[in-house]
Amino acid sequence: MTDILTLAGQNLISPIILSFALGLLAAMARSDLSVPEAIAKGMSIYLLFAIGFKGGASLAEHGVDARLVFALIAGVLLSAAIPFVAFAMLRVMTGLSTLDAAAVAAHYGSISIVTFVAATSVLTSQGIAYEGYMVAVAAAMEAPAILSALWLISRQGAGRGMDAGLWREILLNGSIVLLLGAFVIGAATGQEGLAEIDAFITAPFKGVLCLFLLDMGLVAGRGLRSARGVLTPGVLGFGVLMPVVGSLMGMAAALALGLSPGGAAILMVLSASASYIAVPAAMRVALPEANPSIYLTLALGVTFPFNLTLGIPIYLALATAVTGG
Amino acid sequence: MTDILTLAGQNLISPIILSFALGLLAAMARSDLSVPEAIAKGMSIYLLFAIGFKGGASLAEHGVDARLVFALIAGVLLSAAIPFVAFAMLRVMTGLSTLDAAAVAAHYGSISIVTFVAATSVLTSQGIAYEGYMVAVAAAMEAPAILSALWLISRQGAGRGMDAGLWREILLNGSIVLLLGAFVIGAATGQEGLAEIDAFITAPFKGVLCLFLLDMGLVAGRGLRSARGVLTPGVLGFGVLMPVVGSLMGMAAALALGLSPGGAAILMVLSASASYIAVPAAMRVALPEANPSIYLTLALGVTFPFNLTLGIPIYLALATAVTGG
Amino acid sequence: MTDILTLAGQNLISPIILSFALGLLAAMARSDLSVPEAIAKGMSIYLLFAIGFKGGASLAEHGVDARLVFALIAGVLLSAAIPFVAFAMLRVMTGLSTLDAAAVAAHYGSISIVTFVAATSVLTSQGIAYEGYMVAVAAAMEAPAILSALWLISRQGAGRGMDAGLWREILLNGSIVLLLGAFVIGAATGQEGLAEIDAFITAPFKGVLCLFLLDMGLVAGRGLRSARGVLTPGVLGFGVLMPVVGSLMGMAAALALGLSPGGAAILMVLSASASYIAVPAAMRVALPEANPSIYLTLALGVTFPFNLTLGIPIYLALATAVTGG
Amino acid sequence: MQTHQAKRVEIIIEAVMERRLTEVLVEAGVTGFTVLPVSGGSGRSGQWTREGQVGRSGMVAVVCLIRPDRLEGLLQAVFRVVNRHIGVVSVTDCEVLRAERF
Amino acid sequence: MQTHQAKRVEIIIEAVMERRLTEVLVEAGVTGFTVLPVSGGSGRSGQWTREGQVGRSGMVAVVCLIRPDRLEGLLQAVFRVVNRHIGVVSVTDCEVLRAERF
Amino acid sequence: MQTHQAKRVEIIIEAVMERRLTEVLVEAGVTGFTVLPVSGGSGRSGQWTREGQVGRSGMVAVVCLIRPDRLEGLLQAVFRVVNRHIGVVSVTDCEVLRAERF
Ligand SMILES: Nc1ncnc2c1ncn2[C@@H]1O[C@H](COP(=O)(O)O)[C@@H](O)[C@H]1O
Ligand SMILES: Nc1ncnc2c1ncn2[C@@H]1O[C@H](COP(=O)(O)O)[C@@H](O)[C@H]1O
Ligand SMILES: Nc1ncnc2c1ncn2[C@@H]1O[C@H](COP(=O)(O)O)[C@@H](O)[C@H]1O
Ligand code: NA
Ligand code: NA
Ligand code: NA
Repeated sequence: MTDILTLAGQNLISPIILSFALGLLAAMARSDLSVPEAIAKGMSIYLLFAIGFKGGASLAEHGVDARLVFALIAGVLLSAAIPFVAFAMLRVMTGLSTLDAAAVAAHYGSISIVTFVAATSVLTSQGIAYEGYMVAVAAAMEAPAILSALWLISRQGAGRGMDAGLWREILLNGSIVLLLGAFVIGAATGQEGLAEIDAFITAPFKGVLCLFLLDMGLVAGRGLRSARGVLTPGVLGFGVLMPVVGSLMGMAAALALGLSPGGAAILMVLSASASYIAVPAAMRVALPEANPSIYLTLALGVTFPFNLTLGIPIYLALATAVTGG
Repeated sequence: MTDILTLAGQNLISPIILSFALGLLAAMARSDLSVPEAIAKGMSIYLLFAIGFKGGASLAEHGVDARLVFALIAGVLLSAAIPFVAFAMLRVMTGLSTLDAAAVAAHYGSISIVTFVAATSVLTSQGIAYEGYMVAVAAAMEAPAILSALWLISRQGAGRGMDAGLWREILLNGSIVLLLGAFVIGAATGQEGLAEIDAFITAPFKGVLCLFLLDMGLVAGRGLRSARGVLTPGVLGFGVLMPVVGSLMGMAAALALGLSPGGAAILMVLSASASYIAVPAAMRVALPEANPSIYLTLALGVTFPFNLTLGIPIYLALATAVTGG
Repeated sequence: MTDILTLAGQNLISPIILSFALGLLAAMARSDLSVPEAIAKGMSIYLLFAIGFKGGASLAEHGVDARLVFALIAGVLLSAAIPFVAFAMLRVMTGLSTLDAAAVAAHYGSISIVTFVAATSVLTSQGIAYEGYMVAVAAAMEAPAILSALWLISRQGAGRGMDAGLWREILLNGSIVLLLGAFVIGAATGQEGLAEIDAFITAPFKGVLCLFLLDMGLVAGRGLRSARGVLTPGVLGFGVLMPVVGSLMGMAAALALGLSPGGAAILMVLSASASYIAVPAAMRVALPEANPSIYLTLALGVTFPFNLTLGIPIYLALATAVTGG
Repeated sequence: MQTHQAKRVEIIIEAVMERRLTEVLVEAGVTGFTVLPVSGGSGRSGQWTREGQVGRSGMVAVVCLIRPDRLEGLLQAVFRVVNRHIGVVSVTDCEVLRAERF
Repeated sequence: MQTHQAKRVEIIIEAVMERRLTEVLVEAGVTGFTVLPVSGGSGRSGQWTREGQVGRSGMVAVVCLIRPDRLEGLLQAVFRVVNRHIGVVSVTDCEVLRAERF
Repeated sequence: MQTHQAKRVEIIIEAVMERRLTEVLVEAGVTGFTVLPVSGGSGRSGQWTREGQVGRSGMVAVVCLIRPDRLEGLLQAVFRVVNRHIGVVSVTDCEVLRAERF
């Protein structure tokens, strides 16, 4: 317990978290500080490429593990299952309509890649290793949750249902393609490839992450400011409780898979995190009647900061405890 | 004297100055070389974040100095006082209207953060230390000059006067918030935080500054090309004389504060420099009738290059001489 | 021969090539992965500045060589001559109209700076030196080909002919100005200047190149997808044969100049490569009736990948063989 | 100069729907359109800005010049896409040069 | 398709005034507007471009579709903001789909 | 509010021709124009997008508000530039505030 608190305390005064807080405060205070859209997208391309490449290179070093396949399957199942739990919790805890509840549920089954990145950077600074293929697991967890949510809705006779175009958009979503593509490149070129571009993808990584989180703080703050109305206590409570529930589901899977402490922490973080890029876009197409300010505010304004500050230390402490790391 | 010349000579063939010159020449020759707006903004975010963070981390290392508070007060007073001097000089030296003169005066009371950054990079390559809190002083000097200028105008019964919105825009201006925010983050995370993101904010710093100055040269060159008409000899003379006068006011303050030679040089540079981001925007809102091409051309096309090339070496030599450094 | 294959094989699994392949595949599969325009332009500014600066610094180190002037003249002549060969080949191999053939020919006389950069990065990883002034030769080869093509057309009584504005646009084209400007800055500040900004222009260089090639793959893939119609077998054959022919012309010039193996390889690469930035823009102004999808698809979708994968190793092997390196 | 009557249709629609909209335009026989970026706005679903956004958020403006007799078909096609989504459609009378292009 | 008469008001104004303008629009009861970026232009105060600019320089275009009876109120509100500033305001007749939105 | 009749001319033209077009506009006595970025489009020469482009590719939209009596001169000047190039020109009737600016 003290450990968690110490870690959470350390975590809280890291440049990464403080950069997020700076953005959040600046937006709340209505400063005109802003990061251009192109720069935000450029940083996200950098982060996805770097994290994917490093995962692949680490896989190349440690060899393909039989658990890779099982981990991928576990990721898909987690992503598909979590929306059902989230949906049930939302129906109990909040007054959201079926449509809004299903849309929110999709976000929690899917993952937030920045939360993943932030977790890996905590692990790295603590010297805790994790399986390189967790990057591929992250990619595998992006989409299944969307299908679960659409199925939940179609059961009610609503929703548009999937067309071929939407399928392609979800599966060939830019961030999935880049993450997996960089992973494959990293795996193919291995440590040699990593040595060539290490100075680009490793040394400045944390600094870029700071500026990216500054931007995310700004976006989250702007969202919170204009969406205060939707944050009823029930909805807020869900935004904090759901990641913990998700992380426990991830922990169960990690134990079943026999992951390392670091890998278990990552799978917990993935399960706990909520998408705010790929899933919102899919929801706008498939469930346009669902209110975007609910799911965006929850995912980016509540759950993301919770995971960043308290969640990651908690999940890491739990993972270390249960895997006996 | 030889020292100044040697330093100025060295300074002139640094990559930073030559990059600015390249941009200036390219724009004058009407090359279509251009830096996208988003990239220019991205680089300025990087520079503000890096310089703020490093200032804060240095403060954390050396401890808070009683002089910090006095330096902040001195900065505010300098920023508020310089516009009066500038206004008087403009009325004597040029035929500018009261309105235009007041608008120009506001720019010279405020500061140019890139001039500040260029000065720190000269100090760093010469191995001269300066007080980390000078970053906070720079932030403190951004706004007061605007008030002085508006007061100068309102005395004449003109001008719009301040509304609450303008107040917030000036004080929560993006560059102030980012500079101070990064300063606080640097101070809070200290050398440990610096170590985490050093490879991002220190190693590539000078290179980014080169590209940023390339862009500033392009913008300045475009401005000079289209605003040749406004640059009467009197206006031009003001653009060169005023920074020297400002730097002397800064020197007096530095002596009173007992700053180190490096700190004194920085305060002189801040006093000598003219804003071309925050103040122009405020002037467009508060004094829309003032002609922007006068103040922009003076600040960016005359005073900035003067400070960059001759000013910084002169101020540094003076500072070293008077502080006995 | 085995050498070429080994080198080609190694080359093929480098992060740089695989990044291009990733972009190509993603665009072909209609993923929505995309790099913002501002980021693509920002990366190209970085690459031009870095390569120009390093060329200049290397010149400063090794001193100006009498061959510099001859190499520049050779570059201009190559660029002016290659379009005639290309035009003749196009008339024989393809059914393109005179106009389209001339427009395509202009692209092959000019150069692709990214192909040049990729070649230098292969040379650097193999530890092969090359003359620093090859950067200036590259700049000298950008424009002459355009004049040859316009002359080819004006002979037929078509085309708009050059106006003063077009002259300036071609000669003061942003990429030429930046490349040459950075070259001069590098030469003026020498190894000292390089040391100041080395961490920015050398360490992350290859990584940035990867992301830039990812973007180029995306653009090339989009182009190929929408321009499948224009790629007749004859046109396709030209896109692969012409670079080889061009490289042989470059080899002859390199032998005459007595360049080092590395320099010879670079001159071959320059001759083999086809412009897809400066020349297309000039063609849109001067020959608007020529079909842009033909020349863009050929230069970016066929010749660029050919050079990147097979061309560079072949040219390098040939250069090493004939110069006895 | 000789000009010809035409209609200028401006569709402001969510960026995620851009591809679907343009596909429908092409199906409806529209010979050309132009997409302009939008940096922010406000409507019944609140105010938004594109600043710092990473995903394909926000809106785009699609401008389409067409012959008057094609308007009805175009609007019906557009309506199918816009119907369930946020966004606005406006039509203005205009004159164009070079009518053969529309 | 059923369309409804409306007005398309296009306000090209300095970027620093955007927030003040949109606040006035909301006060004047406007239900929606869209902001488009502007990359350059020319007028009595000279030519400008946004390239490489760091500050909030340049102009933006604000497009506002409204019911004809709201035009007068809107223009008066806009005029108060634009009056002392550079910028241009134009009004075009148009037809809109889904009139309930305006 | 008092408004004045004017014409809104919108020229969508290749970005490489922007400078030539605006030079011609100035020569034709146009007192102002505004350039808007364009992110993509489609026409007889195919579909295109600006994403990831490095060169000065794509189109821009130039909007020009003028007094009706200047229209003919403007169109003739514009036509000389647009003639051999891809791009479209449309003219709409509009009302402007502050007529002294046009
Ligand atoms: N009356 C209007 N005039 C111009 N743009 C509008 C208008 N109403 C809505 N929009 C645009 O359409 C978007 C969605 O509108 P809404 O569906 O009302 O939320 C807004 O964010 C604006 O960009
Ligand atoms: N007649 C016009 N048509 C279109 N835009 C204009 C016009 N006049 C001015 N503008 C725009 O408004 C800005 C300021 O105009 P001005 O106040 O005349 O300097 C210009 O830079 C243009 O972007
Ligand atoms: N009917 C149209 N409406 C709006 N924009 C058009 C239209 N036709 C062409 N354009 C624009 O002009 C560009 C060139 O058209 P085109 O010359 O037909 O290839 C297209 O890519 C569009 O951006
Ligand atoms: Na999740
Ligand atoms: Na000052
Ligand atoms: Na060539």
